[in-house]
Amino acid sequence: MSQVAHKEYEQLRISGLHAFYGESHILHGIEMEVQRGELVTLLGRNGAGRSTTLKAIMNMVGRRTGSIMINGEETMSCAPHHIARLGVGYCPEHRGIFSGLNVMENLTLPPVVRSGGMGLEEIFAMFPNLYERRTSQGTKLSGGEQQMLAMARILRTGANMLLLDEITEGLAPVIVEKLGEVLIRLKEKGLTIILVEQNFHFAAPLADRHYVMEHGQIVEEISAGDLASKQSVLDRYLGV
Amino acid sequence: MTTATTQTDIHQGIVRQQKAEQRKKQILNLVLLVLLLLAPTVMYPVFLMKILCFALFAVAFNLLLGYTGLLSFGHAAFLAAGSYTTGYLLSNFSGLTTEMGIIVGTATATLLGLGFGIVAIRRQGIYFAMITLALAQLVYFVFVQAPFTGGEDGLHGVPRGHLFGLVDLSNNFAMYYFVLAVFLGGYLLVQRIVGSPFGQVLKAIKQNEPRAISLGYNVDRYKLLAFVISASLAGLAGSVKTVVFQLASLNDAHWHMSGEVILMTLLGGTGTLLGPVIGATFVVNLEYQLSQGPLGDWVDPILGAIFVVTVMTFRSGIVGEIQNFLRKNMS
Amino acid sequence: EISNNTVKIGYLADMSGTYRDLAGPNGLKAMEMAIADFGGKVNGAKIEVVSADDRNSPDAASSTARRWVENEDVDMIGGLVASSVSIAVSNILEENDRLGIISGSAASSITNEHCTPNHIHYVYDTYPLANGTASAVVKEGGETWFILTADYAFGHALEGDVTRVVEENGGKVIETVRHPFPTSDFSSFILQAQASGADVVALANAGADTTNAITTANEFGLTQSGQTLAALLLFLTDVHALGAETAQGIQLTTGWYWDMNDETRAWSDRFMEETGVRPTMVHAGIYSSTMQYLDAVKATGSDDAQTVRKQMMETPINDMFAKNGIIREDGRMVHDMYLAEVKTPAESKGEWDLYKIIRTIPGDEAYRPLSESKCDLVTQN
Amino acid sequence: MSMILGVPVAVLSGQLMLGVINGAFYALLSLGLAVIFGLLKIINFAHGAMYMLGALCTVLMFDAFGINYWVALFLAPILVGCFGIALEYFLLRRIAGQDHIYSLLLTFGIALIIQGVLTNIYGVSGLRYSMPDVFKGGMNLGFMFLPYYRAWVIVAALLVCFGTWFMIEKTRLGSYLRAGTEDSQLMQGFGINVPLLISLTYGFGVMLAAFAGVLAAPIYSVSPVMGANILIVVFAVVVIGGMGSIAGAVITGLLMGVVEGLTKVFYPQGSAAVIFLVMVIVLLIRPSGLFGKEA
Amino acid sequence: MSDPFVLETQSLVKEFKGFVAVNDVNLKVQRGHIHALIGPNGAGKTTVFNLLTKFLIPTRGRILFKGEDITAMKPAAIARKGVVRSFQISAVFPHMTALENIRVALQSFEGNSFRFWKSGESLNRLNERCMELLDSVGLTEYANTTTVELAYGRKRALELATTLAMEPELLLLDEPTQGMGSEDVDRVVELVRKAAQGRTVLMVEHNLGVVSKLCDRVTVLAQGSVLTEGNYQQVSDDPRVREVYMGGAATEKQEEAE
Ligand SMILES: Nc1ncnc2c1ncn2[C@@H]1O[C@H](COP(=O)(O)OP(=O)(O)OP(=O)(O)O)[C@@H](O)[C@H]1O
Ligand SMILES: Nc1ncnc2c1ncn2[C@@H]1O[C@H](COP(=O)(O)OP(=O)(O)OP(=O)(O)O)[C@@H](O)[C@H]1O
Ligand SMILES: [Mg+2]
Ligand SMILES: [Mg+2]
Repeated sequence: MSQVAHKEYEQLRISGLHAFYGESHILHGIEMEVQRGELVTLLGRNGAGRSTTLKAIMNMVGRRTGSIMINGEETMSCAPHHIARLGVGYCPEHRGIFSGLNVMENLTLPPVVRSGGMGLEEIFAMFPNLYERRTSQGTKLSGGEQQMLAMARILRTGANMLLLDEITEGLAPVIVEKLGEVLIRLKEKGLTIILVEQNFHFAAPLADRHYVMEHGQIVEEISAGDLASKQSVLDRYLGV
Repeated sequence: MTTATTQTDIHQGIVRQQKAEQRKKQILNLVLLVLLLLAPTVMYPVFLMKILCFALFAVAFNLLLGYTGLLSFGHAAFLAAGSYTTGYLLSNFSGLTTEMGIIVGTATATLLGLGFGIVAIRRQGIYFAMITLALAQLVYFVFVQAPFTGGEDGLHGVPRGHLFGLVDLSNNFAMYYFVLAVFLGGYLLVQRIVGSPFGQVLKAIKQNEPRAISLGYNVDRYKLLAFVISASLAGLAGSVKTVVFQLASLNDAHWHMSGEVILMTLLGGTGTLLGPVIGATFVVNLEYQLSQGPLGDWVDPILGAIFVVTVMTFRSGIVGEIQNFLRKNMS
Repeated sequence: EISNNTVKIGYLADMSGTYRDLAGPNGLKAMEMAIADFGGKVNGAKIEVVSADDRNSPDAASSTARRWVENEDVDMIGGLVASSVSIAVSNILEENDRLGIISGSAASSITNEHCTPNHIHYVYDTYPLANGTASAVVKEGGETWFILTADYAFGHALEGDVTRVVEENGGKVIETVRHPFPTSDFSSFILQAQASGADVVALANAGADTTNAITTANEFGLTQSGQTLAALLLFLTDVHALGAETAQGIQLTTGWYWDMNDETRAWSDRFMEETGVRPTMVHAGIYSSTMQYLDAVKATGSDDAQTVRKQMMETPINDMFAKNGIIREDGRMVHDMYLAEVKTPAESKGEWDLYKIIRTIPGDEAYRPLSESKCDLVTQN
Repeated sequence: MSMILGVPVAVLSGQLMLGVINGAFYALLSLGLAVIFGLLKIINFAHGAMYMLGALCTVLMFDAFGINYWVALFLAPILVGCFGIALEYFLLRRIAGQDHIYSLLLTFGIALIIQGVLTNIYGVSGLRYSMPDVFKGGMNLGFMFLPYYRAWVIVAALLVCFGTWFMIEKTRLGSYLRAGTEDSQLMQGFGINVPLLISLTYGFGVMLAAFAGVLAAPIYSVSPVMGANILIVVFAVVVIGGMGSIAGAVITGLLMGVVEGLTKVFYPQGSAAVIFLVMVIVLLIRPSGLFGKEA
Repeated sequence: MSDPFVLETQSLVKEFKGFVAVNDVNLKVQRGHIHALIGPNGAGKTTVFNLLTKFLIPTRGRILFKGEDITAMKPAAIARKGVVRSFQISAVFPHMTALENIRVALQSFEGNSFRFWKSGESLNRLNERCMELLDSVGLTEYANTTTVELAYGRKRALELATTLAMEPELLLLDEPTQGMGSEDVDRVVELVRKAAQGRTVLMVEHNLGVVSKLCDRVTVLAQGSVLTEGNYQQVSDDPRVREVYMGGAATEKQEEAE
């Protein structure tokens, strides 16, 4: 666990981030910091702007202002493919499985950006469904299988910062459990993970910190330790 | 209690808004009508008639593209079917009154539309466009080969004849008001269709076809009916055009014509009632103006440049962009 | 009594499509040259020119023509290439009693079943094309014929005329094949022609179709294997495009050639200065017919269609285009035609030095005699 | 001699051969179109114009600089391809993600401009280009005389077609292309320079058309309008093959060449329409074309 | 009424090019029940739904609705019979207002939708019923909002309202709570409960909380076949179900539900 020593290294710093889709102003000055090896979640209600935050990090929104530093490097003027090359892996909200490609091609599609990604065997061991269906057209998979595929292909690339958007959506509870274990393992390997989740029961035990978003702003930051004491605040924001 | 009152309030609000919109529409229609009635006193009536014929054609086409989401690439076939049928009848049966010729021409196009529709309607998207194109090419081939169409030369000297056996249409003014009446009939029909229960279903199909199916609509039938109505109006435009110009030619059946009506509609604005009319006016005018002037041999590149500019800068078409502008600056 | 004190001439032709090069923008130049040479005014009245692209469509042409005569007081329309355009426009001219002078069209039906008292067909038509070339080729021993026809009215007319001439001269048409218009690949048809074993392979088509067919015939060694290629309608611009290398030896009939005599050379030098190319027979015809028209207006002091047409019919045409040309009552301008052969590269001394004139075909031998005419204007008399 | 439907077998075999040769042109052209449609969802109505540019370029380069056929075979497609890339960069890119109809309209407009401008410069009669000397003459196959050049056309076209198919369906670059067209934003998020990829793809599709143009230069009349009519037929070929299917475009191209060739023997007038008849029938039986996905 | 089972499948099979997605499924849904179909990913749940609503054609087997064989019927015809589904991905008409969305659904019963000559005002009769339905899903104030502008959860609610407008006898819901925040989940649970009054519901759901709260009967599908069937308690006690599907979650959820 050599990475533990570097844990204080700052992986991501966002300050004063605003994002727009055409005319609509979606993010209003996001401030956040993530250290290397940390797992943080973005919580909030539907439409709070969590997915948009991830997309803004990837430079996939219409327009953005402010500052996003990845590994100490300013990325506001970077094209998305440069950002990915910095070691950022993004698993999008609606899976983004390619129908023109079969499962295997989908899986091996994202270029490896760093060494140390998972091997195919490891991935197939985790998601046996994918192995079984490896020659099917990507979008012929069931909803849950597509979700697995979307997650799996990111793990292959060796990215060391993962942006994961609703990865448990539509997955059977056993798989969700398994995913939880995977995330813990990744964290142990020193990967930085930003998790957008509706399933708070899934996220809570994994995360080091939680950011709560509302109306395009971060309204609360809760560390894992404070979770119990701040439960009522959280309930208010999330309507649990 | 409270919910009940807000419910009716909102409902009434909606109805009020509908009424207001309707009034706006009526005022617009009235202004247009007056302009159209006066137009031949300042402009050359035959030219105006040409515009009206193409406008009707484009309006018919837009019923499909703009309101049903079907891109037909074979509408020239219907224009030509109306055009040749009417031309042939009026040239060869001197007893026939003009309106009979037009009615039969329109009916022919309607039948052809039914045939096309039955074959094409089950195909989606680009395949639909291509199958209509293919069918139209076959119709073109028939028109080239058939003895009654005059091949390349077309049908010439079709008599304008007498409307109801009474009104002499060789007078350009009489002809104009007849064409205007036909155009308005077609235009108002489409306006009515779009707002009708049927129009609502078309709109639904356009936006989300699987959902419409799951709501119990037999979408193929709806699309087919829309297609047939559109073909029929296109045929009407062709029939009237033949009477106006006393000529039916292969031009009407060529795929360029199918392309042209797409351009007119897009240029004016799809999915708006007035758009195709404006688009047709613009294109017909432009072609005429360009072919006249010193730029005679530059018509194609200039038309091309206009398409490029349209697509690059005002994609919603002239009317669409104006609507967007108003929406943005009114609210 | 010149209307509006202006003689207004419309030039209507294909400016951008298939027939652009044989008339097109340069035809307008020829017309303007004529007006300038005439002095720009006739009996004190202005001469004005308007022009438009007919886009090869009877539709576009007739709406332009209609507007010109009904709304803009155009007195005469010249140019007119595609036969369908000419027929459509002449109908409108007849209805409004204006005059049309057709220089580019080939169909002989224009002064036959489609004749009107309101137009003149000036330069050539399918009848002499067939007559000149076909009879010459049969006489040289081409007995059996394979005709490759463009599948539209013009091609059919030409095919009909050729068949008649071949049979009259003792030859035999053993096969005719109609190809779609336009066609870009002729290999299949050339192969059929080779398989037919005919002595002569005749091309009853025009423009790019003809040049494509000739190129392909060349490639497949049609002439090497002993068959003769006869192109029935070939313009100077087409031969120029093919080049002497490919086109050498082809016989064709033309109404005029720029390098016939000093007069033609002088005019075509001026034309070349204006346009950069040598004139086709259509260009020369447009110049000549515009001159003739203006002369007639001057002589009669009127721009009334019938008056002018009558005057033109009464005046024989003697200029660089034609000698003793006569406009008949059916509107046909009858003048001498020429049987030409494309020079070999060795003979050709420049890129436009392409024809040698083999024979002059006297006008009344070349054109359809009035006795065979189906024109109402003739039969009524 | 044995006959089939009144046509000697020898003639028929000759016609079949020619059908394949013409089919090779269709294959090349529809391949480019299929690449552009399948991968970029652009309905490239400028394809005919690009084919023409390839041929015209060959002729002009020879006239101006004496550049020979072999050099032109590489140079012309590259030049036209670069032109295509410029078009993509300055125009097409800006309407990415919009309805098909806009790309159709835009490319149609571009084609009109290119053809119109060149027509005003070079006329329509066609420019002269002589066959390279190596290809002069031909061989006697017994049933027909096959010019060497036509034999070369088949070989060249098939090689290029196969290479393209292989690249797109079987290589990693090909999978990037296929994926990039579905969701280019996401692909970019994976670290792939999608805009560049798209430009290159469009350029490549255009190159294929230009390559066909170079092949056509010695045998067809080269003029600014030579591509205008072939376009719609090539579209039909792509649709029959199944839009977006690369192999489908090639096979159907060859097939349609043969079908058209045979029609030229039995019913020549119909040879321009036959492909559309085939298209209607095929789409009735197989809604997404012969080789289209999602039957 | 005679038959207690509204929907019945007999040996239903669906193969995709050699891959058997649904294998000999015999499903019986009792009138008035909320019946859940659960199972691991790729078990064939969505495929069963697609077969029931004819978006896919069964390879073998029969589907009976109220004793009538509907295997060969077209999708639209089945919807008219009263079998209506909502989609896994939200399905609305994006450029219509919420009210219009519902009106289109109501209209399909009127049988005059082909009348293209009728004025649009003739539709206003339906507005009242539309407002009732909108109110029932809490969307009253959004009646005149274009649907694209609605938040995801509201779109789902609207979709459900549209589905209810069809007066279905049998309502098919494919993951109605997917992608929703817990607040919305609760709202949907209430909604489904309300909607289920007087009709039968068959739903696919991965949220065990929802299943345990709502469902009268649960069928577990695995690898295309029925693994087991029973009420939530029975099913979640089955060790096989725990192994292939629920994992440790079952106990958690149960505790919560209680
Ligand atoms: N492409 C877009 N164009 C315009 N507005 C958008 C777009 N995508 C999202 N929005 C709007 O931005 C806001 C934030 O959306 P975002 O997807 O970030 O929410 P979220 O917190 O991820 O919620 P969800 O649970 O719905 O995914 C919402 O109001 C949404 O309507
Ligand atoms: N059109 C198709 N072609 C080929 N295979 C398919 C097709 N549709 C589904 N499948 C396969 O059938 C199996 C069942 O899929 P289905 O969508 O029914 O699963 P599901 O139970 O709904 O799963 P989930 O909970 O993940 O949505 C999957 O393995 C899937 O890959
Ligand atoms: Mg989100
Ligand atoms: Mg599913």
